[in-house]
Amino acid sequence: MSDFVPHTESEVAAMLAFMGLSSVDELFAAVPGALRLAGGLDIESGLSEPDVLSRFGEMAAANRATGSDLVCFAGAGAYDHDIPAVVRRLAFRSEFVTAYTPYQAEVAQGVLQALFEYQTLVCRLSGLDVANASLYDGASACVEAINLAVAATGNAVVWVSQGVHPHWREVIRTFAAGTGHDIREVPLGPDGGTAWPSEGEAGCVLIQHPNYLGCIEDLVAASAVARRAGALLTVAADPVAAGILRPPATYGADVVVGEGQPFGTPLSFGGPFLGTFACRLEHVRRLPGRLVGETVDVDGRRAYVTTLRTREQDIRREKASSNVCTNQTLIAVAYAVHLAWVGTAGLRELALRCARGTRYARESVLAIDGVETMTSAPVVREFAVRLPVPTADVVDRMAEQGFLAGVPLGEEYGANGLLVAVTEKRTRDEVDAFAAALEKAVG
Amino acid sequence: MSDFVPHTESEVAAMLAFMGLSSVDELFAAVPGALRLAGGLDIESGLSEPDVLSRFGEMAAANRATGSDLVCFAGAGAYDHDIPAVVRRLAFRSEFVTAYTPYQAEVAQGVLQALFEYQTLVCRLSGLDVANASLYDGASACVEAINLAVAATGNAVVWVSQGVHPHWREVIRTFAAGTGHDIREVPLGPDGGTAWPSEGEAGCVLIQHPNYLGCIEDLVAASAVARRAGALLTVAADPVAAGILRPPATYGADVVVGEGQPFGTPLSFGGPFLGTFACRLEHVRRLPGRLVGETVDVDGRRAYVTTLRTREQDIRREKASSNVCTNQTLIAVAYAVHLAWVGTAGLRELALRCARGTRYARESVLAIDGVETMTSAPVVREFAVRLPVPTADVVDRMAEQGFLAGVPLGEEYGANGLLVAVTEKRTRDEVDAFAAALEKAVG
Amino acid sequence: MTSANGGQARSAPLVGRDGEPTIFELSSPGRRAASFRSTAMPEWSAEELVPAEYLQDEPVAVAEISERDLVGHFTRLTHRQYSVDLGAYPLGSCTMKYNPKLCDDAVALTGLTDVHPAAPVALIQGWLELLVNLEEVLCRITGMHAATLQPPAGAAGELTGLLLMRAWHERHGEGARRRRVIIPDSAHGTNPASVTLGGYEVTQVPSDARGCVDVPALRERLDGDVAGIMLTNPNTLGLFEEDITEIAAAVHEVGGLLYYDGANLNAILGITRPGDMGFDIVHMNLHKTFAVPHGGGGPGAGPVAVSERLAPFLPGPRPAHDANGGYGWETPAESIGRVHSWHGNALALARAYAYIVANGSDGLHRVAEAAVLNANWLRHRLRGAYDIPYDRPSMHEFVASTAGLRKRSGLRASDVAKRLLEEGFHAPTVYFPLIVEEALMIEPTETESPQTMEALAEALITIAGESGDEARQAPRTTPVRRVDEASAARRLIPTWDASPSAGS
Amino acid sequence: MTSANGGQARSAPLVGRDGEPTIFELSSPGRRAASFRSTAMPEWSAEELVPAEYLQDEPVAVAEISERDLVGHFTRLTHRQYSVDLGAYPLGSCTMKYNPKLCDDAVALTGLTDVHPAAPVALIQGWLELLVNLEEVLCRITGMHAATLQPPAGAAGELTGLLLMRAWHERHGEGARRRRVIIPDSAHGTNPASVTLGGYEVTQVPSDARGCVDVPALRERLDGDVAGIMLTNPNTLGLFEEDITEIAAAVHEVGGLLYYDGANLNAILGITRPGDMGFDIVHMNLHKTFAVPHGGGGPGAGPVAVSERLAPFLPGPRPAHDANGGYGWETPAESIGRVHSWHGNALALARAYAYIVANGSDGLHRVAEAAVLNANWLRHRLRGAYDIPYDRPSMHEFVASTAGLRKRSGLRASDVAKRLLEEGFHAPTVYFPLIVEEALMIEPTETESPQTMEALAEALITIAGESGDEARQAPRTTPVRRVDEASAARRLIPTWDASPSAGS
Ligand SMILES: Cc1ncc(COP(=O)(O)O)c(C=O)c1O
Ligand SMILES: Cc1ncc(COP(=O)(O)O)c(C=O)c1O
Repeated sequence: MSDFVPHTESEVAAMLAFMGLSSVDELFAAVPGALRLAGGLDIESGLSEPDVLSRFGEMAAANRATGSDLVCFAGAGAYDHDIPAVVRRLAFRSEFVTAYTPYQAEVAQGVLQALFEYQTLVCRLSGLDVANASLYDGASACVEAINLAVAATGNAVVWVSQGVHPHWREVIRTFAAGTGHDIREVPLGPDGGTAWPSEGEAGCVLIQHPNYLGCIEDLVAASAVARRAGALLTVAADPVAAGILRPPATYGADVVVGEGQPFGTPLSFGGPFLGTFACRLEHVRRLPGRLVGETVDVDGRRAYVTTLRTREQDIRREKASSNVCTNQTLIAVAYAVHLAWVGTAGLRELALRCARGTRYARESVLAIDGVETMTSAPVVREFAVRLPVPTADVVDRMAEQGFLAGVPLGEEYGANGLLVAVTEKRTRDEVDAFAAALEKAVG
Repeated sequence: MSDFVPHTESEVAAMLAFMGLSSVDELFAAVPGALRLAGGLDIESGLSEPDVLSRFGEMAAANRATGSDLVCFAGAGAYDHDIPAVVRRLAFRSEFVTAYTPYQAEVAQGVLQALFEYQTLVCRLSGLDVANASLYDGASACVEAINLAVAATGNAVVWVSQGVHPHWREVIRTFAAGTGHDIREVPLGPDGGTAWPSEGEAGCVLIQHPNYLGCIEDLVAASAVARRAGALLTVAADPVAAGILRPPATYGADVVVGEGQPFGTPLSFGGPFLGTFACRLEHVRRLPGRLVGETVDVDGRRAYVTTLRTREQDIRREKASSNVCTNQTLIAVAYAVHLAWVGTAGLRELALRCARGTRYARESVLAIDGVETMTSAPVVREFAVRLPVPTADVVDRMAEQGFLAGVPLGEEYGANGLLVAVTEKRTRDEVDAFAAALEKAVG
Repeated sequence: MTSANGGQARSAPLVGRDGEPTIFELSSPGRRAASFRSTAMPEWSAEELVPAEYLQDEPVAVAEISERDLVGHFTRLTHRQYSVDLGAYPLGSCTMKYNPKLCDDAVALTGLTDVHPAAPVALIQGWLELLVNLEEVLCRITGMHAATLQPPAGAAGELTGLLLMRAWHERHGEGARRRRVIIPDSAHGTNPASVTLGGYEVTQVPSDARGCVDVPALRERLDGDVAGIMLTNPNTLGLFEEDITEIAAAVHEVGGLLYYDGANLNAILGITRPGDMGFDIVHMNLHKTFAVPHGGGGPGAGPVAVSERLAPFLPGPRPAHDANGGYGWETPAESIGRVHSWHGNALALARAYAYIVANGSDGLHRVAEAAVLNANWLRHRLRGAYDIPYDRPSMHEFVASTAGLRKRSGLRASDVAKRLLEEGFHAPTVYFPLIVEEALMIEPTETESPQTMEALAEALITIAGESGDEARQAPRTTPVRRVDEASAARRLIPTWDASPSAGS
Repeated sequence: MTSANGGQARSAPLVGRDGEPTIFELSSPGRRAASFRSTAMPEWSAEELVPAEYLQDEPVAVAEISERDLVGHFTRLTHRQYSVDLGAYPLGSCTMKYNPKLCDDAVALTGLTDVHPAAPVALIQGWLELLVNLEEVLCRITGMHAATLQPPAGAAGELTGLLLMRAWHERHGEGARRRRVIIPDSAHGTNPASVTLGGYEVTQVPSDARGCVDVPALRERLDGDVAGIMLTNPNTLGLFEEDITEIAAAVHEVGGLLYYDGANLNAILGITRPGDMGFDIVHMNLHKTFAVPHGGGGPGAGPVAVSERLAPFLPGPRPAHDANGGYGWETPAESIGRVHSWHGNALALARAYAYIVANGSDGLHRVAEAAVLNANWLRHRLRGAYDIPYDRPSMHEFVASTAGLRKRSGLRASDVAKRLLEEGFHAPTVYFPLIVEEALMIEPTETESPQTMEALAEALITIAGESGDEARQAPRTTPVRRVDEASAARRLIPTWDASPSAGS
């Protein structure tokens, strides 16, 4: 078995002797005999390193990973982007990986500065003033945004666009059972954009942009709706689309959240991902999670430290702005490394490349007999089509042809819907082959 | 294309202006026009990172790597041992990877101490006093050992056992063309051990232990031969076998070299590997390559530095003990990490596990009709057998069955010889399947 | 602004004490690192792809930095960061044990990393098997019936557990009546915060003189409006709640449920199980007990295991065996719904599974013994030098205090923390639990050797013996010295672009 | 001996200035990290496997250390090590450019790393293709006809080249007659050392006032017993040998061959080619020009390219196209034989190929231009502060000198080197080439930005302006201060087990 306990028998004996004890067992005297586990844990005994690795190798082999023999056209909140080598080499250096939350700033400037740069990047993409040091994922970022908006407005009514990822909406409903927020879903219109109610009041208006069906939303309208309803406008925005679209803040968004996976994180079977969260400065005291700020040390040197900690649960306890403690720091660092590598011109190019591939693929797919579009609003990395046959079967058939064809849409969007994502990774040849295979699969 | 040059056009212009120049081309004025390359290099233009990686992915896919679908029984100087995860994670940290030779000791204590520990380990395995900071590979270590021995004895006659790896012997002959050393090969006896000449004088006696055919050599005899011939005894010893065999120095070896690949380095298509080199202290001034020594800094703190540099080419020029400058430091660090992880008890266990698998496999293989042993001397990780049919064909057929069956022996060892290696990585099931497949392949 | 240079290493403590410029300061207009795959796609312009009104007027400024400078920058930052791989990290309640490197390799396989979370079940059998196996071993370790792996951290696990509690009571028509959740005054801050988000009121129960739940006081607070109690056992003082069986009975009597905060299971692995103590709901921090590295603050994983009666309420979909020997997804009958975008922090879950498989029943038992041995040995060793408010056999950690030293030499817990950094150790957790003044919460973990324990003890004893001036000056050897937290809050600078504003 | 502790980080400059114990001091009897694969093999004892007389009496002491302490130890050592990834490394003649991380990934593929060097050709087509392609691009870059990839480093390449020279002359019945090889006084130390090992005598030719080969002096030395000449162009002063064509003609006239030390090709990529200059043999350091990282001293790769007439003598076997569109091995008719155990430093060769493919013709040309631009800009910038013995347009590097400063303030080249470390830069190469007194050989490389160049210039100018005392004290900020090289040689301690002995 692998053994990570350094103590040799004689060392254990010496330590016990120092305490006047004769067996380790005596240390557990406080555990009532009735509660002592007889015969130890009922699990396998330990394996050597190579044995563990071969077992994991077998499980990995039982999956079909995306790649040249399973070309990925699936997205729906988990995208197959190229990740530069620098991300692994830098973000996963052991100092970042094996550090705890930066409680002792003097020896944590590495993580603190990386987070400070991450916060700055998240703010620049959203156009807002302040961002936290990360949340769990897109869904949890939406939940925290709702909590902030309701607290800020004092109105528990939450309008959630049906264009928000179905899983995120489900998570929102799950946690609303605790907060008692009144979650009301707002349907999409025929073009694929949200069709807002013409009246009523709310504390929060939540919209995804581009939305789940890939459509660019009309944020001018959403913003007007939010103002009229007295709600904070919360936009779940995609960081890649930020390369060509106007920043949400320019439309008056109060809170901008997002799923940060496209930068720095592989598909990873869905986690760990990254919840990005930014808001206007006026809401900073309600900001969930950690915040890193710039300051100075006693010698006046520039330094970084977690700040406004009185919001947090370890100090504020039941009155905390949120219960988040451990977040996704390492994923945030990977996001910062990847985004900085992409750079200003690169981000625009990346977004453009996604949009080009998406348009090319959409036209190729819609040219197939019986395949119909589901939306008319502009798309940039993903699009929804309705197939003439059940989607799940098509996806299975396409897998045999070497394609992860996309993500089947739920019934709420009507029958046989398929969501297809095209990142900068997809070549023209791959898209042509994909369209050809799809034509067979639906025929 | 990938671009690692940071200079923007305006920055280039500013730098040129500072020099009073208007074009970069002017900087190359010293290159005669007739020598200027018209039209630039006749190679492809640059590729992006993902394009480079997919091209390498294709080349990698055109190889058949060892693993579960090509179980490796090939050795012959390149062995398939398990390498613990710590090796990559530690030895390949970028501070080790991207440092130069430690010319400025004050900022190179990391590499220097790692090498000092490596030297200590090499000395412990050989039983000798001093080891250098690495040489290129097993072959170059033999060449340098011969050069040292000839210089020390003043006798250019070199007796090289036929049990020394054929490639190493070839390299020895190649370089002897320059040094003029008189290389004489000594044949193996029927048992697989070296049959030394009963008389004559020599400057160097070189033997591999265990030898190319896997046999433990009689170092008592070899040592007597060397003494009688007035030669230095040079042993090319295997670091894994050192876990159970007596250290060569206990037999009176003056120089112990070796191929260090088994610790820390994957098969790597043969390189970079590691030449280990140790000798008696009396020969230290003839030691080839770099040597790290312990010393103190001006404050009396323990520190490490490359020492006895006057042996080296950058100072001694044509009178240097060797021309080696760049060595295999990083591979030496990997060796130290792996060996330290294996540890004292582990090294013995590792050697035992290899010997057990080797015996089990040898018995299974010799049970096959028509397969005969080639040696009778004891073996610990490798053994030679004679097949009833041409070896190359058998190896090809075995590859189809998912085995890298071994390394065909050259004609000098007679027809149809196959060298089979069994490391601690091989399971009983694998060996059973191997023997079954071999039975078919030779039948 | 002329840009800073990215090739000077003076911010690396190896050679200097300067600050490190930000990637924004290192940017130079027009410089770039990125290169993109050649795809042969038509090169439509932005205008051809997206209606003008949606297009940005100017590119978002991100950074303009060469790959070389990017690498230099982040490499230097790592030299300004303490970590387990550099030295001991006796941070109480955080279980900063060594994270075996084999787990890094186990989860680096593309067969795990490059799998889409929405892929059809036929393509993800390996992942489903892994998650089903992990759920099972976690249940065996905790003595529970079923678990959800979705919660991405401990706090998320707590809230999930409280929503399970709520679902249970609602299912039994008591949703409105059960308003309170009881929490000891020694509880971790996430507990009360989660209770609030779960829609409950916090009722605090004091600890008794021995540092355990004051059972009589608890009984007074027990009533029909109590939804349940959240306990940590061993509690945050590192003490085992000896009366746990009695407590469980009392809570169950009034129809409440018992929630076990299992963030730190290190001390009880193979020794005792929450299920056997009578708990209904247990969350675990795989990023503590099960060696998922902390990543500077995350990601972690906070699975929640429950007793049989609560299983029908678990979040879904859950990985499960299917009819024909394979694996599939299954959503419990009365599921409270998803608590994560996908299936939880999958790669973190896989890491923990690798750790559990590598250690096995024998190894995990050794972990518990050595963790408890180190903690108790150090507690003994520090006697006399520090106050030990509850000086009796502790589990994986114990709490010391500088209350006495503060009176004598003015030495505060925070001073000890800063001074200890100079000695090459990370600081313990300070000022927690709140019921101990000037608390130093020390958790050595099992992976630190007796020699390291001795060195840590000597360092702490030396510090206690000093006048206190060194400590107040400390740290003097770090890249920056004590940072001004007050001004960070007063003059808030949350981004590199921000002009200072009144944070508070 | 009671063992040292492995969990205290005081040797990491982040927190302290202590030394780091060795793995031997960190060992504790009976402690271990290793675990081995379960194989179900019969558990024969050593005695059953090997005759007693061969068995060791006691296990070889290696180390007895936990994985946690092993990780702590080597991680702390990396914090005590300067590297390109931390900062600029203007070490002349070493071309310490940034090593792109994509090359790490390219050669980490198991399809490259887990391939046995003796596997049948059918199983290694990918490797053979890679090597054939690399040989071809290297020939195109140098203007040569064929190459061997076997030499594992530059010096090995030199010796290989000299043996090719010898084979050539012997083939033409002049083996005995050709005894001398001419080398400039500015040559790198490996050149003369290799000449000796090649069985030749060194004849040194002086440099002229312009820093180039003194052509008249060369002519005097040319004769029928000259086997050839070894030149570096640009030479080690960073100057291009403008008379190279004339030199080539003169050497060829007497039947000698021209050897090109191409360790540093950075300046001529896409600008000019040794083949066009008339060279017969060229070695390259892929670990310089082609970004194979130096690994703290190696491994590298030193391929040797030759003109058509020398191709038949190249080491074998060589990777080659086979008859039916695939690849195989081929041994040249009059091969001098192998110079490596296998096929050279394969993974280093693959790295270099990845670098070349990523840059391409356009990128490599940009490399040369920026490398030369940085060097010349810095030379201009340092004028006045330092002597520039040969102050004319240089190639990728140039040589400055503190000869004048030494007279004024006693500042030596080595003092500048140590003082520069404090400024966050690695030192230039000092005291080489030997023909310049107090030489500072500076090679900025193309991957350092103009901002870094400016910072480096300012640091060097500041140092030149100082009294010299700071420099003599320097370095003061590093983990250890100036080390005593003299005593290291006088009291030799080559291993941790050694008791000091008289080294010299
Ligand atoms: C006792 C206890 N409970 C709960 C938590 C919260 O866990 P997390 O930080 O993963 O949300 C922690 C860790 O911070 C803890 O120590
Ligand atoms: C000009 C020159 N020639 C030859 C060499 C020797 O190369 P290597 O160190 O790879 O043996 C070097 C590098 O040290 C060099 O700079």
